[in-house]
Amino acid sequence: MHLLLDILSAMLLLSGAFFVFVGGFGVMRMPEFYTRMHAASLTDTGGAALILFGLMLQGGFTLIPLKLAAIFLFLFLTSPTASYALANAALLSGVKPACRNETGKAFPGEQPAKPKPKRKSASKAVKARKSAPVKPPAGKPAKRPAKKPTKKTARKKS
Amino acid sequence: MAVLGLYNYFVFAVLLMIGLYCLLARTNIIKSIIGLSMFQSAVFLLYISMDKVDGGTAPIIQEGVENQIFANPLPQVLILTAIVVGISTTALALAVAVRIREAYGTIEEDKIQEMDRKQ
Amino acid sequence: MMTIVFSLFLLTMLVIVAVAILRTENLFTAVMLSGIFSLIMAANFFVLDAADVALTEAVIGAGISTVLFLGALALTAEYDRSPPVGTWVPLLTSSALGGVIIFATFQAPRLGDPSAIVHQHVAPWYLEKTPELIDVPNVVTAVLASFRGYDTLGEVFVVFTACIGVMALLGRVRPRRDSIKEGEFKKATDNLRHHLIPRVVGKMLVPFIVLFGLYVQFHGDFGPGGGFQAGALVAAGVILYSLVEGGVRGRELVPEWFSSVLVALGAFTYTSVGVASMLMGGRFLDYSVLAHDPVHGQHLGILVIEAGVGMTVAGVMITIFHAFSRRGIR
Amino acid sequence: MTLYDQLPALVVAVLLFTAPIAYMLRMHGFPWAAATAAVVTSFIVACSLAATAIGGETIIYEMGGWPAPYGIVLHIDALSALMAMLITGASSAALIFGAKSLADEVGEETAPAFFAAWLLCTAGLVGMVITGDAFNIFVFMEISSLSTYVLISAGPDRRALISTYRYIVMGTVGATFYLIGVGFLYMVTGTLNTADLGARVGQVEDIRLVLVAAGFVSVGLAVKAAVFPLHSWMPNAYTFAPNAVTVFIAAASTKVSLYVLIRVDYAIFQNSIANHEVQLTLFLVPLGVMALFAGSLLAIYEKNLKRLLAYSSVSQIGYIALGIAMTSVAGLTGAIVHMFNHGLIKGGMFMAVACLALRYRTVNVANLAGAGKAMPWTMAAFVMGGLGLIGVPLTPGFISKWYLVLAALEKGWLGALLVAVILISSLLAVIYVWKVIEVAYFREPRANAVPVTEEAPMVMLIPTWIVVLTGIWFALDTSVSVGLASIAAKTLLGVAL
Amino acid sequence: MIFSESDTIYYALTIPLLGALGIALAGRWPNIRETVTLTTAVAVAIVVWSLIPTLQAGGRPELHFGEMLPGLEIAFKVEPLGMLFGALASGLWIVNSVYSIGYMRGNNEKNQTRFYICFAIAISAAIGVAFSANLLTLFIFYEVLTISTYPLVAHKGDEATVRSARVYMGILLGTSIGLFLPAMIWTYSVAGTLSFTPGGILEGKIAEPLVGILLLLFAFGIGKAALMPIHRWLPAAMVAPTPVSALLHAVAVVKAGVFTITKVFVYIFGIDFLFNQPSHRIIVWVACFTIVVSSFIALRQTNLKRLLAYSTIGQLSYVVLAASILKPLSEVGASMHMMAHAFGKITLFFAAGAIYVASKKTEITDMLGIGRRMPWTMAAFSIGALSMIGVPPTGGFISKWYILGGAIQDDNYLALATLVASTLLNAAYFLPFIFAAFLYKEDVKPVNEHGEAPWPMVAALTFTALLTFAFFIFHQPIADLEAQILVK
Repeated sequence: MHLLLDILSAMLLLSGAFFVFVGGFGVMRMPEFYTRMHAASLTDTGGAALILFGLMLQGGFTLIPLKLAAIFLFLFLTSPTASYALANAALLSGVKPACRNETGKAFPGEQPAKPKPKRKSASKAVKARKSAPVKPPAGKPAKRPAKKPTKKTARKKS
Repeated sequence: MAVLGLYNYFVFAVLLMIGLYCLLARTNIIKSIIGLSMFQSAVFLLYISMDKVDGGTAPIIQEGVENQIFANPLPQVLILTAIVVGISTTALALAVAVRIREAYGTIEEDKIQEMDRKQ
Repeated sequence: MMTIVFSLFLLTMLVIVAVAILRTENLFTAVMLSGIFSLIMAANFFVLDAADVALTEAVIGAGISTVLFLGALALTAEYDRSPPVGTWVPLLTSSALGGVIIFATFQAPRLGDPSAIVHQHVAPWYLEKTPELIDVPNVVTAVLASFRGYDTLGEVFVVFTACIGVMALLGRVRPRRDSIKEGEFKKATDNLRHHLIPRVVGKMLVPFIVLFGLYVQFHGDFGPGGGFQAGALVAAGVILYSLVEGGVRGRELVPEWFSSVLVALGAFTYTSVGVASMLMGGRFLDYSVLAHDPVHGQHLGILVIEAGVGMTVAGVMITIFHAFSRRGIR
Repeated sequence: MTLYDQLPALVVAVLLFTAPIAYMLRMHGFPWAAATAAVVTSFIVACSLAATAIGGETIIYEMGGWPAPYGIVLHIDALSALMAMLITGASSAALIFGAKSLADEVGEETAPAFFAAWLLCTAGLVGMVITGDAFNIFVFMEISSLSTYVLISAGPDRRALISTYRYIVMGTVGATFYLIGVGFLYMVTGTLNTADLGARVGQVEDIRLVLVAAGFVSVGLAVKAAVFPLHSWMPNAYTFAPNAVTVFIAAASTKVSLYVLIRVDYAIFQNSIANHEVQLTLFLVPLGVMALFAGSLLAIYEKNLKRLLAYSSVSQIGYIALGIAMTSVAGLTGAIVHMFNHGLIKGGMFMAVACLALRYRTVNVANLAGAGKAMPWTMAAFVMGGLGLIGVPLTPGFISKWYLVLAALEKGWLGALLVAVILISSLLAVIYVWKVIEVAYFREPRANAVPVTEEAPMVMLIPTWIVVLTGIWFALDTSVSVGLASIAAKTLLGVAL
Repeated sequence: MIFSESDTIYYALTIPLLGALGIALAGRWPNIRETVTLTTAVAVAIVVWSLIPTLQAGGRPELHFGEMLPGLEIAFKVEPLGMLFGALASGLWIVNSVYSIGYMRGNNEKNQTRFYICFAIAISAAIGVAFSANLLTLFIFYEVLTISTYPLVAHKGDEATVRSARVYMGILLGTSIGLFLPAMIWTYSVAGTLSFTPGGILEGKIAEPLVGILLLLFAFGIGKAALMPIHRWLPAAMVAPTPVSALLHAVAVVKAGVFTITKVFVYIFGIDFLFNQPSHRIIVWVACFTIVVSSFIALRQTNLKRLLAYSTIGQLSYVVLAASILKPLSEVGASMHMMAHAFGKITLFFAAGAIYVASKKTEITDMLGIGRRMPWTMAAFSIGALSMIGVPPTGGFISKWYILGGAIQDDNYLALATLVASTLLNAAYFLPFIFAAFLYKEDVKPVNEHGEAPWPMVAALTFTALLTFAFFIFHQPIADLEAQILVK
């Protein structure tokens, strides 16, 4: 019985680790924001859950699996919200997903991923921002109260 | 192999260097405050890397467990105090930064110095 | 052996994040990175068997300080900073500093070797005497609250001063802002429509965070925890609520006067425990005279001062956050 | 445990007890009253501590009942008693003096926070002075620095904010350096109690860490004490802080860091590092000499009166550094007595400047012309202070200069050079004091200047003159100040009393 | 007298201060203020002079005020030198106040109250210097004297006076703190005490070359003795009104300087110890150099007061020279010359003041024939001049006689040569002016037809002139009093 539990938790842990690895690798390989975010959320949900379950099996009948379950529940709730919030903010602040139509082909050929803006040195960036008139992006209230400093609202795109 | 044991102290030294450099080289007030808090948290690393004992655990004495090696509690107490000192200084510095922004209109130290010199 | 591998990995990550903070020119990224910096630091502390410190660093370093930085950033609305000033002098001074330390630490005791002087002199006394004199499982809380209680008293007053400082600086809000007119109120809350999901999940999490804070407060004697961490956690909960619900609603939940009273009351409790032990014939902050039996006295003393510390830290963090957020409504 | 045994803890407990009360009860004028009451009580307790300490015995008070190396212990000897008396005395004088001038500089709304911060600053400084635990010094140093930042930022001028910011950065860097030094000391000895550190640091074989610890601690404290090259935060902080705050921090705050430097150098490093005197001399003498000349020269060419006095404080701190560097009984007595006397002199002078500022609405030397006739009593107090800076007899400055020159003469030819340096810099002091006197007494007020006719209000003038007269008293009867200082010097150097 | 000696010293010090307070209170009523000044002056004189009989009987009244530093206390002990200087200061204060009332009224100067207050404080400081028992108390009152005379020098308050008052203050404060203080502390660290003891306290406690350095530190440290490089403050102080110059030159300030130097030689070094130290020759050289050079400069001066200033520098170095010859006769000669020079110089200054008040003239060249207009003043002036030169009927002769006697005893030919040469130079710069004043016709019309100066000034003038004669006749009791210094 004990051996069976060990094998099972080892398998779970291994698969969890594999998920995390794939997620990390995905973040590296994916060309633009949304796909990259999809890969990152993979590690959050899948990988974490599998590893937690693996550990729970190791824990036996003490208090530890209960605590691990609580952590899982917490992660289960917060990580999708985090990914949603990230995507929402990106969309609101105007990051356009690269592929417009459904067919995969269009992805690499038809409209190359927008070249990553060459890193202008800070002073030119500051000058550019000062010269470009600050026009409120359409559809959003003009003056967002600055007090809600969560990740998405604070990023202002010139 | 011995040098690996001192790796904590080297990182402590490097973090101090980065913190101080950020403090001295950057003129933006918020950036300097971040540098300051990094400078302070490097010291936490120095104290806590002193308290580790091989094979020891956190100094919580359960009833049942016998001859368990514990980590040294004293640096942990000192660092609990130091963290709170760090956050208090940062909070005060940020409040001053906000007031400076309202009074001077900018948080770049060099621009502020020019304004003072003209005044 | 395992700890060395973990700490190697974590410390290198730490240095990388620090360099990233230094080099990034966008303040918002720098603040986010400093949050990650504290989180890695907390993980590092945990690897070095400092559970209490890890919890504190996580809550205060990653949680509260990032929120304060963002609050300040929102008010100063500076996203970028000017090009670096001459880099020779700072480079020279900081590398000299680093060189001196590295030169000195070659003689420092290796990480974790039990024969270091630090583990011979004062520490064994604490580990040996705590069960007997104070009978509290968590030795760190015992040392923090009782053996070096005077330090923690100083500590509470450092936090108290920070709160006073922020109130003195940002307390004076120009009157026309505070009277929130009806239109203004609606505008202040309606923009949450776009963030329905985080609003719902956030509101759902707040009670659990506060509950966890209280657990840490009263569980401080047995497991890692204590006044500082508990106060910060409760404050984190309240801050999350006012982030999600908007500053006005947040100030209705925990009104301004209440958090200031909380701050003053916490510090006052701590000192009055010290004075009480003086009145009862013991030394300042000597809890053993508080009850008939010294150990009970210690328990009572630690419980009360931990409550005091918790109140003060919670009050301070909430007051400072409200001071920053109330300042923002132009 | 009679009340008498509890005194060491009371001197700080009273202040810490009243701080939250002063913050909570916000009725009109209550915070100021609570603060003054607490500080005056603490002053009385400090005087009684000094009474016991003058007998030569050291009071050890175990906090929380725990024995020495394990718990925190208060260690009050002649030096700490003298410093506690100076701090609480300066604080109560500044508070009583500042009632009126603070009323219009610090609004009604921030008064509770301001006076609570004042109480905490005094508590922090006194806590640093009486504690016997190295880390505890750091904690109370943080309390006093944070509250000093708050007090300075309350200044009316917008430049108070930027000077507070610079003080925060340098103060925190200094405090962190001190913390690193204590960390290294803890690493090699395993304890934090200063007496225990002194005993155990001797047996440390790898001396490198102790040297680096000494370096860090000294540099950190030098930043906090505004010793010359690291003083850039001080002039602006003194100039733009509210006047009553300048009176207090000028008289007390920088001296406490020098106290800690003495305590750390003589109690801990003296008996561990072999030739620590040579290192101390090599470190402090050049700094002291630079401070003497740079401070006075900067003061001579300064237009703003408060910054002029701040630069003169930089040079006076150079005297104290020289005294410490001489590592002899007379030298140390001179340093300690000058800490006390300079507190008195500068306190009185800044009070006079505050009276001038109240009436003339400016502290620029040029438009204080004719102040000698318009405000005779205030200018007389300022002149008495100026003579004290020069070191004319019948002023406290003379006593400290007497001991410093006496100590320098014991050092042979290097000493003769030091004597020359000390005296040339006091002649520089003549120049910048006389510059102000000539403007005040012999120049007619400018036509467009606001005509000032009446003297400063009685409530401000009386404390000023009380401080000046105490100064003259300590110039004539030095049994208390020099008595305590020589006992302290002897105990620190291990010479029989 | 009715109260004991130590009380007398206490009263001698406090009466001038009470007087100053009285003057301050009576500021607005000039007549009352003047009477208060006079009564205080007279009272102080009586109190101080009452000590003379006890001194002549060999008694040394003492007053211990309290311990200022461990091992050092503020204490007073009257000995013959101090008695002489104290009596001189208090006595001449009366004359000076009479004179200054006339001068102030005649010239209607502004803020006279400040003048009288500082005057009273200066006198109290001078008496303090005279009666101090150790170098520390002397240093304290020496500094008080400097600071209280600053407002007097800067009396007019215009740009020129303030600048020269700055020179006055700079040099005096600079030398006293820069040189006198280290010398004093050096003596204390070597000898262990600072109290004046007959026969000196440095006997065998200090090696040969250091004695010279310490001696120079003292000589140049005591700026008031106006030895050559540090003499510039005296001509600079000429901007002050004449009663102040009289005070500076004749009554208090310079006398305090020279008095301190003599006391340091006699009571700190000790005559015999210093005599057989070869390095004491330096002081003789410095003194001679000062005498000769100052007389040469005096020759070229046209402004009357500057001429008198340079002649004072010369006369002071006489006293220093006499003290540094270290022979009993010359020590007595030093104290006698202090007295003689005081009477002579005060007369000269009063005359200069009277001429200024009456005819507003300051340059000698346009004072031809003034003798006819102001016979009394010019007569007194010539008596004073004769006393400076040392012609027999005046007091100057007596003191020069003693100094020459001392020089011959020690067969110090350098001193002899300078004395003779300087007497000739004195004659060279005084006599032509006197002849011109009496014999030549008036070529520069004075601003208004004037006769003599106001009567109080003339009365003071003639009184001091008579004093020089009285000193010539009754010098013996003073000589005996001073001789007590030398008996061990």
